[in-house]
Formats: sequence, structure tokens, C-alpha cells
Amino acid sequence: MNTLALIILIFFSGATLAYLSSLISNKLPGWVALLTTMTGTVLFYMSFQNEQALSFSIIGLNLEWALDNYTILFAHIIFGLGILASLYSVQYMQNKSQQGSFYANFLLSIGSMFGIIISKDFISFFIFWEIMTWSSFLIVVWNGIGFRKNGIWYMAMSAIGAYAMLTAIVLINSEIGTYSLQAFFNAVQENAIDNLMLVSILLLIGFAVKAALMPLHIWAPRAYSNTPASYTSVFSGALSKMGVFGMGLVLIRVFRFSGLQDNFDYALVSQFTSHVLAWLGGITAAIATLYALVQKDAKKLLAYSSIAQLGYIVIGLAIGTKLAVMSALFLAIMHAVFKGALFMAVGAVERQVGTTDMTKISGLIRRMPWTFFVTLVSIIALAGVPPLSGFVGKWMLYEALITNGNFFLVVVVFFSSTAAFLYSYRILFGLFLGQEEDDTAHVKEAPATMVIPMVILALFLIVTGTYPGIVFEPIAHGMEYLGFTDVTWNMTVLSNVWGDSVNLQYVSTTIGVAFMLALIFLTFKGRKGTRGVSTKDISTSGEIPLEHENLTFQLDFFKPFERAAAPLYKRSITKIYEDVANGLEALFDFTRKIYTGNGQTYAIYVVAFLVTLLIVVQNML
Amino acid sequence: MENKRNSQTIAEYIKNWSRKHSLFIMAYGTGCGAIEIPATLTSRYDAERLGIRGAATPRQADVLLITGYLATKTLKRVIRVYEQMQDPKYVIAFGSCTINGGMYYDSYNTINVLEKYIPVDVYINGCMPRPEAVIAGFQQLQDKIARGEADNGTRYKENLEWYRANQHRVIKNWRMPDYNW
Amino acid sequence: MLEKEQKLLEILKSAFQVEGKVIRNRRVEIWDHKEMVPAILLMVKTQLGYKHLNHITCIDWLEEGKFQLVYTVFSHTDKLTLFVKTKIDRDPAIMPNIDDIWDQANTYERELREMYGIEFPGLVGDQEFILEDWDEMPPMRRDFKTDVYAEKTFFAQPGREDAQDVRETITKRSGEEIPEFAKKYSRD
Amino acid sequence: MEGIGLKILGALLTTIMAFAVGMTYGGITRKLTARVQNRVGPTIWQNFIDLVKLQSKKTNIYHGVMGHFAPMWIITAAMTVLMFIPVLHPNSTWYSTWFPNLTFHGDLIFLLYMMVFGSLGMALGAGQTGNPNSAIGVTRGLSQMVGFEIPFVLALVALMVQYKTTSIQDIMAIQDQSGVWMMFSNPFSFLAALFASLGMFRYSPFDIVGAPAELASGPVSEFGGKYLGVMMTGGSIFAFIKLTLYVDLFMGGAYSIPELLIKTFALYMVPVFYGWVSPRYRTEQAIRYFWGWPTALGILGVIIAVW
Amino acid sequence: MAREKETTLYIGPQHPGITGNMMVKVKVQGDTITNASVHVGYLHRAFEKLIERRNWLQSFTILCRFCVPEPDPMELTYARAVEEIEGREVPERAKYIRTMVMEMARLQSFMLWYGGQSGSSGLYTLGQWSVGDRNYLLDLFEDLTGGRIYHMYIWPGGVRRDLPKGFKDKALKTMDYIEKRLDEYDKLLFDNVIFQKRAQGVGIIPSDKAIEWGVVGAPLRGCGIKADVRIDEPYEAYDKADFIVPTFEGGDIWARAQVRRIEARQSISIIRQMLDKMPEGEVYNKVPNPMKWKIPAGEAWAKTESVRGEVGFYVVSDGSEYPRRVHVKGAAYTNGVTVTEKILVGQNIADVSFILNSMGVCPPEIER
Repeated sequence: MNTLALIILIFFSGATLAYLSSLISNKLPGWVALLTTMTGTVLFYMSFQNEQALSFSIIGLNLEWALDNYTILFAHIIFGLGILASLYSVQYMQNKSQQGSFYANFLLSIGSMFGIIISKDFISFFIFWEIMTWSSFLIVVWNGIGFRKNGIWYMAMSAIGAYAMLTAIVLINSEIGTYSLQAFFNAVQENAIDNLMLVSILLLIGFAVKAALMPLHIWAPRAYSNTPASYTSVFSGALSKMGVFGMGLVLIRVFRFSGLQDNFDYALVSQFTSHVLAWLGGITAAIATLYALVQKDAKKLLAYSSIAQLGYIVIGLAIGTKLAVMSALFLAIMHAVFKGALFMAVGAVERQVGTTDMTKISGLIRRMPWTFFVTLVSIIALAGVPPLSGFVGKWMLYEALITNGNFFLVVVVFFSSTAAFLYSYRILFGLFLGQEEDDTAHVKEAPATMVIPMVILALFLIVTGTYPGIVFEPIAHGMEYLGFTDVTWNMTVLSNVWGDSVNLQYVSTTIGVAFMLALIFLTFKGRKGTRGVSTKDISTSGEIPLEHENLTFQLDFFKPFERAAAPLYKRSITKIYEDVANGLEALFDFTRKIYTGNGQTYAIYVVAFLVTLLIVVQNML
Repeated sequence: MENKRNSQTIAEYIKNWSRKHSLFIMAYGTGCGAIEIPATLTSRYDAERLGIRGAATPRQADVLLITGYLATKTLKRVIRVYEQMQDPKYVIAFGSCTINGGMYYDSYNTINVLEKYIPVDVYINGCMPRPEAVIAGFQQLQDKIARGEADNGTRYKENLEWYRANQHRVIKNWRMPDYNW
Repeated sequence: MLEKEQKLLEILKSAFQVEGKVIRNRRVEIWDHKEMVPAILLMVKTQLGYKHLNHITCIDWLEEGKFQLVYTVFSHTDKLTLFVKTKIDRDPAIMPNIDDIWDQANTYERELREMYGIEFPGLVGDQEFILEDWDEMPPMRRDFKTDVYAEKTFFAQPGREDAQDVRETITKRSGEEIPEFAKKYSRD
Repeated sequence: MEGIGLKILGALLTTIMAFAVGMTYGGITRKLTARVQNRVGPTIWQNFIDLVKLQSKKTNIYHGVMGHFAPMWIITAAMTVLMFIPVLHPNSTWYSTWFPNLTFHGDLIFLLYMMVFGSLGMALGAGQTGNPNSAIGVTRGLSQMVGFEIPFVLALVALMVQYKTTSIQDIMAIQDQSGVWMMFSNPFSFLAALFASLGMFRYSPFDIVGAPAELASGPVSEFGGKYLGVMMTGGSIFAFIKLTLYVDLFMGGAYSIPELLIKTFALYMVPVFYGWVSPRYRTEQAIRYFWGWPTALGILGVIIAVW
Repeated sequence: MAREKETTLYIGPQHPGITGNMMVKVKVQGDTITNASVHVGYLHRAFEKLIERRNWLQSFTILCRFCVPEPDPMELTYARAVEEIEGREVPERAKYIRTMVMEMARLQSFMLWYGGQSGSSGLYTLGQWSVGDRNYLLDLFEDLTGGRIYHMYIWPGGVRRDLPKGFKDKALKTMDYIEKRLDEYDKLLFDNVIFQKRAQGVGIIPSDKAIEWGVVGAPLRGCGIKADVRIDEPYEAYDKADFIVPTFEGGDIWARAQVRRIEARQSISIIRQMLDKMPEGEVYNKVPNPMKWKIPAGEAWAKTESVRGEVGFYVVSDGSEYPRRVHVKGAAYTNGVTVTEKILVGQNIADVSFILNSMGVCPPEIER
């Protein structure tokens, strides 16, 4: 049997098995999921070097599945994160109920993500896309909390994306008469599609929803913060990358290498769209960053931060130069790694302490040292500070923007990534630093199966900080699939088109040597008189604090900044959303009367409806 | 000036020399003598030329100035601040009130003899001491440091129990964190 | 000459039947029972423009067994100072609370409570205002002997008890010579 | 192997020079400030004496591992950035012998990010002490950084666009070839960067991080002794780095050490002068300040550079 | 008790930003103060208790230490209260000298305020200048009284001794110098945009509440209310001096600073007038042997205007050698405790020290 089909089958049957096993014991599904993911991953890594392809037809539709280099790039993300997340999940979900449905959906969404990237025709692409959407939606509403508040946003936005995508697919089919992806690309090359711009924009909207691009991002903070952490790392790390995956195809494959650059109108429109998208990405990054730094909940903060990071990726893809696309894909992988690690770390805190509200926790550093280490490394990578891998992506993005002439966009990006330091510090301080209070004295480090996946991700960040070439290799191959030629990369040296370069090996060596010197000096000098003290022994102006007084700075962390940037926080931005929200809620109140309100039947119903619609449309034409 | 250089190693000599020329004073005006501290630090008397400057928190400070009488409420804070300072630290007691209670010898709320509660390196008498006297006091302290005789913190730690007993006599509700030295 | 003062006194006399007199230019005093004090103060504040409460003084007449309380109020329009005086029992010392008339009376009363042990029913705020961990009798009472307490609690420096010239001792200790010019100020 | 030995010697020399210059400038500033304030003031070596004193403290305390690491992060960042910054002009003889260090292996954007490394360490160390003043000081510092980075980045973008390079050596070389310093060819950008430098040096009115009367010295409130001493060392190296970077970027670099000293000192005096006569801003006022005229100048500079 | 959400910050007693040995405990949310409480008592020396054990003249050694930055109003107020009870006359020349001393005390206190107000906002240059220049005024005091800070110069019945030789010339020269310097301070402080931005609209005392809250002195005049003991109840030679009492609207730090700015110049003007108009004659109406000096039974309330506001003494004599009761109401008692607690709420952390300085909080006066 074909490996691709086998992997898909394993995941889908694993999902069923997980659900069924939960009827026996609530502990089983976790292990089933781990086993399934492991089998799938091993299968994939055993066979991905070979050319894999599969085509078959069901009810008159030709479905094609195949592996290519671009696919493999994303498959690394999905399987790498998937296996770590499922390992992490076993202990994380330990005491939670309804594990069966969680793991079923968990496996379904991993399987369907793999399905999306291997699909070489629009039908299977769309079907897998919908399975992914629905499985993730069911996890968002899995714990039953805030269905209307969180789930409905996700569903609404996904529906917008799905309908946009569906329209595009129907349009494509009406033009070229087939659902094949390759045929579509060929048609683009030959300029055989009249409504290419419309189709592309519709497709982009569909992908932008998953990539949480403004103004379609409102679902993301709610959905990310409402899912169990073991899934959030996949959700934010891998699932959102499906949007990036699709955008890459459209923005690069269709816009940039369509061979229509000579066509003035087309070039104008495509470049305009790219620019708009790039600026949308920039604004997304800036606004999401501003919102991230006022959050009180660590998970929500990370959710907004994810949106901001995806903004950078979209900028890179929209700019579309070699360096830009490379930086975007690099950032996509790194975002999956560090955001995965961060969500896992925050999940560990949630599991051990019981909350992720940063106004309630402080001083966990001595209680959860490994979690702190992972958070620290991931945050440094997220902030883009050398010598970790986040810097590599940031550097390439800046150089790409400057060499491409996007001067003001680079300032916007710089603003948001400088402001990112603020929320980076917020989360580190909020969870791990500050006063070590007695009410968290009992907290212990998370179990090993949770720590190990996080540490693996953190180590990956450290290694790729010096040797980003490890990641550049699959990226370069993937970019060749997208249409770039002569993609050059170096193991440790970054360089831009102007010939300026950064040698990461020297950077890490210098930092290492300097740090070791300082460490030796500071640790051994006057060692006898040096002692560690508790955080209670601080200078409070000579006064002795009372029991109930709080000495950790927790509320309104960046109030002065908020005041200074008040115009950017103005009500007008959120008000638009709320108006939209109110309108949508009214709409959904109406639709709820039609549907039963039960998520699962609802899901099947909608998917079935969409597929029928597709077939009917196809037959009509 | 006899610096007893011969009895010190060169490293010790350099250390003491630097300590002598860089005195960070604790910004704590415990009593009315604090009014002459600004005068001492500003243009006419300019203590900074001797390397004296203010430090905001006890961690950075070298010299604790007890500027006059100490109310018992302040004594508690002074002890806390003093214990948070890092060795080597020095204490300069200001004004007559720190020596024998001064004009407040019969007050129910001011301690009379500072030396019983924390060790003192230099006394500056007068009420209140003029800036000249303050600077003279500082110079006396500097000489003491250069000779290597100012070991206030050690004295305190060695006789901690005696000092604690005295402190407990005045401070009735002892609610201070314990230190791990 | 003292028209304003007389007028004020008449108003108060007719309203409350208080005793009182014009002390001098710009100074008027009235005496009343402690229960009437809040009413008088409220009236002079709201109707006569005596909006500024200067302070509340307590005088301990130990011999009589009374505390004399003096409420000093001032009018910024008339530029007149009015003293509302009352005497209360020393033990138990209870006085109506006026911090709903003036907020700052709260601190004055807390001080009196701490220093004299006068209770003000309904007074909120920390028990400790100026003192800390005080466990003796309120220190401003005249029967509290501060010198005895100080002797008991604090250490005395030798030389203090007979008021001898400490300069000698100090110079002897520090090993310095007494300068010539200073010797003539020495006692012997 | 000889090459490596020479390199290490050069690196050591650069570090010592940066340290000495930074500390001496601090001392000179203290002296000059004293003179402005009608005082005699300390000797210009006072900072060195303070440093030796801090290092010879007998007891030191730290509040946990990040508190112990924070000074190291600062000094690591300082030394690393120093290695990647051309102290002298690449064409000068001194440069090739002693100061090449690693300057060909990093560029402007790298330096910009590397300079943050130290602040991050400081922020973490200050956070772990648990002193509320430290945390508030850090948030102020980070907020202010977002403020002044905008005009600064605008100036740098103008620079990079104008010279079509992000390498500092190339920027210096091009200024040398054209004979016009950046500060004259694009004065608006230079002014924007100069305003930003006010915030970078944290003299009044932008000394909001450690503001003694408000936060009791802010992030460093809990650091003393050797930790404070190492922080002070890192701080003075950073002062030298910032000044050298400005000289390299906007004043065509320096051919010899005296030239470097003259140029850096002239630049250093700008924030110092401004500090003498200014009270401190509140945090949001400081941020607003940077987002006002300096940003407008920066945008103007970019427009001119693109033109 | 459950742990609070707001962060507690201790401004003082050991803090560079506090105006003396006291503590302002603020609860902050973000950097906004939600609750402030002033804690005093760190300087409590039981003065009022000790005075009961001192005779009428010995009390002066203690009295002047009520407020360190400005001891003379304390002496004068006490002397006037004693004179009122005893009915003792004061020679005309002594009245002029007392007025001059009062204004000199006010002036040196203004110089200290310049230092505090600018130092708390980070403008250290001005602080150094003004506190340095204050030494010239203290020199004058030294010539006149023999003491730099504590003078014990004003006694019941006059002043301790006449002006020394050449004092007038020296004083006038010093006044010229100080006046010149004040202009420079104003350039540095009041013309500074940053200071204006920091001071305007911060620490507002509502003018309709000011009197009720017990605000006195410059803060009250900063609310647009013309209240000054020197014109309300002219004492000593103030009725012969020609001066204005400035008022400003707004009630914020800026208004208070403006009031002080003008008052400092008025002080110089009054000192000059006093030196000019001073009549010849005795300066001291001699009191009997202090050890046996009995004062008839009686009560008196005297008040004077210090820089921080009115200082009132309630003195009670029972006819013995010892005062029965001396109650001191310093200006800072209300300004520094209840009013400060109220106006700090809603302000920024950065402004705590700034507001305290503008309110002229002097802790020894509060707890005595």
C-alpha cells in the first residue's frame, strides 16, 4: 500500500481507536495517540526521500496525493511538533476528562494537516482543510467553556475562509475544467485563467484566516487560549502554518512565477496585492504586539504573539524576494518550534499551578527551573536576540525588506519587534520572576515526559542559532519547488544581496568565551563572602512588609507605554470588531435555530453540505 | 600620617585605599542632622571631591550616617537597613544625641547611646555638627579605613547576640526577617 | 472695636446658651459640655464660615482629674479664631468624634487617642499613629514619668547623671590635647 | 597560530581601551558636572576608584541564578558587540594591526540586536530580585527603548538606503570616498539619531529607569559589590560602543585614537549638556518625545535618502 | 488576609525621594497610585512632653528643633504666645529685627525648596546651586545669632542681641547676590518646558475643598485663596512692610511653585525694607532670672507664617516656672498627612516625591 495513504489511514483509524479506547479507560487514548503519531512519523521519515505519489478517483473525482520538497518542509513541522506534543500530552491531560474526543480530534487534525500538504488536487485539499478546521474547532469547544465566546468566532471566521476558498475552487474548475493543482499552475503559466486575480484573492482570504492575518485574526486569541496546551502548541505551531503553506503557493507560485510579469495589468495588480498583504502583515504584527503586551493571561499573550509572528511570515512571503521567502519559511519553522515550546511551558505552569494568570503567579523560577529554561530560550528566540535562531529569521527579514526598498515597512516591523521585548519580559517576569510567595511553595517541576519535549525544542533553537544551515537545506529545496532557482545558503553565515554578512559561528564563539570569562570571574571571585538570599530579603526602604502586601509588580505592567501609545489602542479599532461581532452574533443566533447546537452533528452536516454543493456545481457545469 | 602600610599586604593596601576614596553614603536622613548633608554635598563644602557620594539603597552603600537622635521606631528601620548593607560597612554617628542622648536624654522615645545597638566607627559631636565637622568626621573615618581598622560589620556579627539583646530591650515587637549569616 | 467678635459671641450664645468671652482682638472663646461640641463645630463650620480646623489641643489637668480639650477653628472670611473649649473626665476619657465634620480631625483624634488615651467612639484608622509597639500608659498623660521610663529602657552614657563636663572625658579618650583657647571654657 | 595570538591580543587591547575610555568619560562627566554646579568635584579617576572599591567588597549577595547571571550578560553583550564594531577606520594602519577583531563578520542589524542582549539580562536579573522598584524600572526602560528605537532605526534605514550597504566598514569607506560625512549629507537622519542617543545614554531628562527620587535607583537597587562593579564596567564599555558606533556611522569613523577620542567626546557631551539643564520626563512623556520631532526628522531623513 | 493585587511601594523612610524621615506607603496599579497612606512617628522625640519638664527659657533649646529647615518661626511663635500671657512689651527695634529674621528664615527655606523641588524632578544642577547659595544666608545667621541652623535668637521680650557691626551692608550685599541668583534659578526651572509639563496639572488640590481640608500656606494660595497670617493678623513689623501675597489658580504643583517663586522675591524685599526702616533703640526687654521666672496662669494661641504655612502654638501656663502645655500645630500636619494622602491618589509614581516637595512636607513638625 502506498505510504501516504497508509499514514493518512493510520491517523484516521488512530483517531477512531482513541475515541473507542476512551470507553475502556480514560488513560488509554493518550497512549494510543502517542503510538499513532509515532508510527505515522516513523513511516514518514522512513519513506520521505522516495518519490511518493498516489492518484485515485472516487465518484468521478480524480484525487492526487504526492510528496514534494515544499510539502516535506511542512511535514517536518507537523510530525516534529506532533510527536513532541503527543508525548507531552500524555501527562498533561492526565487528570482531564473526555480524553477520547480530545485525542480523536488531535489525531484527526494532525492527519488532515498532512493530508492538506500532500493534496495535489483541490477536492482533497478542501476536504482535508475542512476536517482540520472542524477537528480543531471541536478541540476549541472541547471543554465546553465559552462555546459562544470562543468557538463561534473560530467557526465564523473559518466559514468565511471556507466559503471564499470554495468559491475560488469552483471558479477555477469552471475555467480549466479540472481540480488538479498542477493543471491550475500550468494554466496560470499560460495565462488561461480570466479571473486569476479574483481567484487568488479568494484563496488568499481562505488562507489568511488560518494565518490569522488582520482583520481576520479575531478568532485566534480566543481559540488559542481556550485549547489545552498540548494542542495549542500544534494549533499555533503547525496548524496556522497551513495558512502559510497556502499563501506561499499563491503568493510565490502564482504571483511571482506565473510568467505573466510582462502583462502590465497583471503585474500591477499582483504587486499591489502583495504590497497590501505585506502591509497587512506589518500592521498585524504591530497591533497584535501592542495587544499582546497588555494581556494578563500568559496563554492569551502568547496567542497575540503568535498573530504578530505570523504577520512577519506573511510579510516575508508577500515581499517575495529570495531572502524574504527564505526568512519567512525559516520563521515559520522557528515559530513552530519556539511557540510550541512556549505553549508547552505555559501548559506546564498551568498544570502545576492551576492558572496562567500572570497577576496571580510569581517567582516560579526556583520551583520550575527546566520550564523556566525552556521559556527563557524560546523567548530569546522569539525576541530575535542573538545567538538563538530567532535572530537568524529576523535578520533575513530586515535585510530582505531593506534591500527590497520597503523602508517604512521595516520601521513598522522594527517597532513591533522592539515592542515584542516588552511582552517577552512580561511573560518571563509574570510567571517566573518576582517575589517567591508562600502560596506557590508546594509547586514542583512538571513530569519528565512534559519537560523532555520542551527541552528538545529549546535545544533545537540553540543549535540552529549557530547552524541555521540545518534548516536552510529543506527550505532551499522547498523554495525550488516554489519556483526559485539558485537558492544559496550557508551553514553558519548569513548574507544579503548587498554582500553584507553575519558569521554566526563567530558570534556564538565570542558570546560563549565572554560569558565563560565573566562566569569564572564572578563566581570564583570573593566566593566566600557571596551568598544567595531569598526574595524576601530586599530593601523596602527599611520597612518590613506586612503579610498581605504584594511586592511583585503585576497589574498594568506597561501602563506608561499604553498611555504613550494611547492612539494606537483607541477604542475605534476594537469597536469595529465589536460591531462586526454583534452583527455576527445576531446572524448566528438565527442559524442556531436551524442547527441543533450540537457541535458534532453540526460539523458533519456542514461538511456534507459543502461536498454536495461541490458535486452539484461540478455536474451543472 | 601613619598608614601602617608595612603590616598590610599590597592587595590589602590597594583595597583599603580604594575604600577610603570611595564612600557611598546611605540616603537615610534619620534625624535633624540630615539638614546639613545637602550642605555638605553641595558647592561650598563639596564632599564629592573626597569621593563621597550618595547611594540610593543599602546594597550599594558603604557608610550609614545616623544623623542625630534615633526614635525607637526609626531604630528598627536603621537596624534593618544596616543589616542589609554589605561588608565592609561603616557607621558615622552624628550629633550629641547619638553619644549620650543629647537634649533628649529623658525622652521616652529616643535611644540615648547608639553604640549599644549598632557598632559606630566615628562620632561627630555638636548639635548640629557643621559641615566642616562632618567632613572632618569623614576624614577620620578615611584614616581609619586606610589603617585597616574599620571592621564594623565583623564587630557586629561577632557580638550579634549582645547587640540583639540590647535591640530587643527597645524594640518590643520584633518582626524582622532572619538572615542566613 | 471688637464688633465682629462680639457679634460672633452673641450668635453662639443665643444658639447654644454657651458661656464665652472675647479674649482680645480676633480671639473668641466659648465653653460648653462635650456633647454639644460637635453640634457647635458643625454649626460654625456650615453657617458661620469657620471652615478651617486648626487643631485640637488637649491639656491634662491632673489635679482636677480632667482633660481640657480646645478646638481651634478659623474663618478665612472674618479672620477670626474661635476656641471651643470643654472639659472631660480624665478616666474614662471619652469624647464625641468629629471626623465626619473635618477629615483631618481623624489624625488629630488618633494622636489624642494614642497620646492621652482619649477614646473617640466611631474613630477609624490604625491604632498606632506616631508610636510603635507602645505598651505603657499613654505617654502624654502627666502621670507618665518620661525620665523614669527612659532610664529604665535606654542606656545612659557615663557622665550624664551629674552633668559633668564630658569634653574632658572625650578628649582623654581620643588622646587629643585640649587647645589653649578652649581651656578657659572648661569648668575647672 | 600566530594570527590567532595577535587577534586575542587585539581583542584584549580593544576591551581595555573601551573600558578605560568609557570609565574616564564617566569621570570627566562627573568632574564637569561638578564644575557646572559650582563645585570642585572628584578626580576624573573617581570611577576607577569606585570600581575597585566595589570589587573589594567583602560580602556580596544575589537573589538567585538570574541575579547572579545578569552582570555576566551585560558584560558578555558589551564584549561581543565590541568585537564586531570597527573601532577605527578600516583604512588606517592601526586598525589592521590591532583592531580588526571580528568586524567583518557582523553588520549593523546584528549589532542593533546584540546590544539588546545585555539589557535583557539586566531585566531578568532585576526581575528576580523581587524588588518592585526593579521591575518598574525595567518596564520603564523597555518602554523607553521602544520610544527611542524608532527615530534611531529610521536614521539607520536612511543610512543603509543611502549607502546601499548594511556593513559598517562599507559605510565608513563610502563616507571616506565621497568626502562627506553622513551627518552633513543627511543632517535630518543624524539629528534623529542624535535625539535617540539622548535616550540611549539615559542622562536627564531620560534617566527615568533609575530615577533615584522615584524608584531608588530602579533595576540595580538590589545589586551591590562585585555585581554592581561588573555592571558598571559593562555600562562604560557600552558607552564607548554607542559613541564609536555613532562616530563610525555619522562622522566617517576615525583614523587614529586621538581622532576617535575627540569625536566621541564631542558626541558624548551632547546628552551630558542636555542633562545638566533638564528635569526628568515622566515615562509616557519621554516616549511621546521620541515619537514626535525625532521621528519626523527620521522620516524626512529616509525620504531624502531615497530621493 | 488575602494578598493584595496592587503592588505596595514604600517611599521612605530610607528613600532618596522622601522629604525627611517619614514613609508614604503607596499601592500602585501599573504606575498609578490607588491608595496612599502617610506614616509618621519616625522622628517623635516627645517634645511636648519634654517641654513640661523644662522651664520657660530652657524650652527654647527644644522648640527650635521642631522643624529643622526653618526653626525661627517656632521660636517667634512661642515667644509671642509667652508675651501674650505675660503681657510683656517688645521694643520697636526688636520687632523689626524679628521680622527680618523671619524673612531670612523664609528665604533660606525657599532656597532649600528650590533644591528639593528640582532635585526630585531630576534637575540636580539647580539643587546644587540653590543649596550652595543658601550657605550665604546661613552665614548671615551665623553673624547675627552665632548658629548656622539652630539660632535660639528670638526670646520673649525681644531678641537676644542687637545686629553686629557691618551686618546691614553684608546683608544687603547678600540680598543683591541672592536676587541675581533667583533670576538664574527661574530661567533653569520655570522657563523649562519639561518642568512645566511635569508640574502643570499634577497634584491638584481642589480649590473649593482646600480650606475644609485644612490646607495652609503656599498650597492654599496656589488654590487662589488669599490667606497669609502676615496679612490676616499682622504681627511684629509686618504691618509696616510693603509686600504682596501672591495667589495663583489651579492648585497644582505649578501654582504652588509660582507662589513660592514670587514669595522668595518678596522676602528679599521685606528684608531690605526692614533693614532700611529699622529704628534705633533697645532690642531686649529683659526677663527675670530664668530659673525663677514665673508666668501668670493663662492660655494663648499665637501663629506665624512659615514657608510651609501657618505655625500655631497653643501655650498654657499654670503660673509656675514650667509651661503646663505647649501644643504645636505645624503647617505640615495637615498638608503633609491628610491632604497629601488625598491628592496622591490617581497620580503617577514618578510624581510622589515631586508632590511631597511641593507640599512642603516637614515630618519633624508633624510628630514633634
